Amino acid sequence: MTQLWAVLRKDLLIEWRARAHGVALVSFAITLLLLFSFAVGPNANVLRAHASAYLWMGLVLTSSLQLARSFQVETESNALDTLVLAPVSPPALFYGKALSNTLQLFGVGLVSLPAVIALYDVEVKEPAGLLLLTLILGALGLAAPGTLYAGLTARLAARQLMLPLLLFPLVVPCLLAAVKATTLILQGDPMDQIGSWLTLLACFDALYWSLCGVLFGKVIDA
Amino acid sequence: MRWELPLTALGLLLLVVGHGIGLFVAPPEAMMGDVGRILYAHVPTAWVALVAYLAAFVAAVGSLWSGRFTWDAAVAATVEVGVVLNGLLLAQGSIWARPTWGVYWTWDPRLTTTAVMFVMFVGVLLLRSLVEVAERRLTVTAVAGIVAFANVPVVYFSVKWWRTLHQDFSSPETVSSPMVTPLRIAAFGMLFVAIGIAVMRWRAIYAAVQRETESPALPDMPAPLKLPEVP
Amino acid sequence: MTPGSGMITGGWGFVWAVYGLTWTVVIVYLSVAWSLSRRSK
Amino acid sequence: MDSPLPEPAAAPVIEAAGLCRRFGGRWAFARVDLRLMAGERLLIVGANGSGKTTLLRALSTSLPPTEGRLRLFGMDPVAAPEAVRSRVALLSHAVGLYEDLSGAQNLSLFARLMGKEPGRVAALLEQVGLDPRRADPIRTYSAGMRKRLCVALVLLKEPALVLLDEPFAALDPKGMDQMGELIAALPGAVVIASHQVERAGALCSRAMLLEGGLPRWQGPARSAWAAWTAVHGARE
Repeated sequence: MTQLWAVLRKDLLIEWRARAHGVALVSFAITLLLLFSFAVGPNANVLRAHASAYLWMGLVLTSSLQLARSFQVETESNALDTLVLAPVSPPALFYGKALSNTLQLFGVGLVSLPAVIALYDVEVKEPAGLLLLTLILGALGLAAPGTLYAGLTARLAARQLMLPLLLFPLVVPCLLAAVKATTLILQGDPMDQIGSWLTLLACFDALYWSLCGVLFGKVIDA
Repeated sequence: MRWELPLTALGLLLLVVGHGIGLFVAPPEAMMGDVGRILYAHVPTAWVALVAYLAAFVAAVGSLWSGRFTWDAAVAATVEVGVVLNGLLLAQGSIWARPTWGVYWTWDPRLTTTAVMFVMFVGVLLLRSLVEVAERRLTVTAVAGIVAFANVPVVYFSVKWWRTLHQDFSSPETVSSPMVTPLRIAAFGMLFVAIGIAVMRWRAIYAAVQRETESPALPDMPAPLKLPEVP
Repeated sequence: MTPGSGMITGGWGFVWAVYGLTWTVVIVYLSVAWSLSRRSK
Repeated sequence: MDSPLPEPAAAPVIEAAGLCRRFGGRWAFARVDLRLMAGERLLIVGANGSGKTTLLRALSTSLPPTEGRLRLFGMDPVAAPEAVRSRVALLSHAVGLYEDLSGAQNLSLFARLMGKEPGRVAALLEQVGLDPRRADPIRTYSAGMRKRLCVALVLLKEPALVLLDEPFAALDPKGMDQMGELIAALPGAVVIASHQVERAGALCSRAMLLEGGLPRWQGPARSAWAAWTAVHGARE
């Protein structure tokens, strides 16, 4: 376990010392939100109706950049071999990195929220806490398969392309549930369905956090 | 002996018989009329595509477990067959949707899952083609195959849930008896053909992997060095 | 799916399209697979 | 019950039989038989591309051998990777540390990862002469300083087997002397791959000459130079 926290701490420390990259990611996400509104046009009703879709599409697209970078740090400096030889147990490396990616994705989501509320003139009908919970569950849903595939494509030449191509179909359920839950939170939830969508999201997270953890060991050894 | 040849021939025969009955003998469907006859081509493709992906999943687990290239070639062959059938399935589905629901694409849970499945397994094949080192390619293909397959039920149920909040489509769940016989014949036909193709592909892929990984003869030991006696 | 007189008459064009497509894919893929497996003897 | 079983003869640190590694159709090294006991020090010499680095990476378990049998401390590295790797340290060409983190941060990170006392980091940095630059990201370190940081990492791990790939490369003469002292002070078994035949030879008891990936000669370290000249001809 201590190895897991050490990996997490290291990742966050590197992100802090190379903050410029984090800022770039956030501005990328905000730019996407702007692009969506230009693409859709200034009609406030339409924008408000699909605000959660824009938020989550922004997050998914940003996640592929963030995840690609999460292993670049290791492969660029050959630190991966040093970690494997330390030895760091593969699950510790995976969950440490996945948690770090989750926190960073959650951070990007959190910063995008005010932009979404402002740009799309949205107000939060259900308690805001639910929104944060959805963001966390969604970030978890992106981070687990994302970290596995980042490890898988780390040494590939075409990883910038392959990571999103492999990841996006995988996160369809996570995207569906997150957008649904967020819409209900923003526009009100008369039939009280948020609970079921968040459960689906949680199940998706549980499946991938366990499956990807098991498979990651093989990916690292190869 | 290449046992897949007779099997494929049998498959083709069954396919001809199944389709023949389905097209000319079986009654038209109550609602869709003759358009319903697409069933005998569409449903077998769907079943066999899923069987191919299931076989790929089993092969991927075997491949990761044993690390042997026979399994790796099996994963590649079955995924490839699955992807081809999956692509065919999508084309059939949209052609069928046109007269039935008046659109080329509907968010019917099965059709949507098929589309997501198609993109995922195409991703597996693409990933495989990008990795040069045979051992790493084995791992990468197997892991991507396992995750892709595990995602299929998840996508299906979440899309089903995502759709049923709107309205449920009439989907040919129950097939009445006079239609079952041609459907079953065609299904076995497609299955045998698919197995035959998969085995042929396996032979070609395994041969290629073997050529790539055949280990050259070990260089023989050089003559031991005799050193002048050091005083 | 129940038998009976179909409401949508015709539609054979779509049927032939699907069967034609299915058989083309099966035959082409089969022959490609066959030739590749023979060449790799 | 007669006397308890005799303490099993300390298993050899390295036991390799017919070890080979291939990349596609080319043998990086082949037919390597080696037996290294605790406390013994082996020098591996050979021209560039003779397979020294690959062999070292295989012995460190970071590269699985294609064929042959390898046991470290009597254990199979494939079956018990973590038990074996916790006692082995590899100093390779690649620094393998985080460029954005400082020397101190890198060492304390690996101290935590390896379950070692982070408190020792300061003393180690001083021992390798990096204390003044301890807080700067290693991106700003020179090649020599990076090598010393790697040595500090090896010392931090207190491994039973140390594999050094060209330890003297990129060091000034003073740095080489310091490196020599550090290596001499290493407690466990040591394997050095180096072109500095005399300097490294003086630190080792045994030597092996690799040529084209094949072990051409094994013998006492003092004859390493003679073996080299026998194969590659003396320098004019």
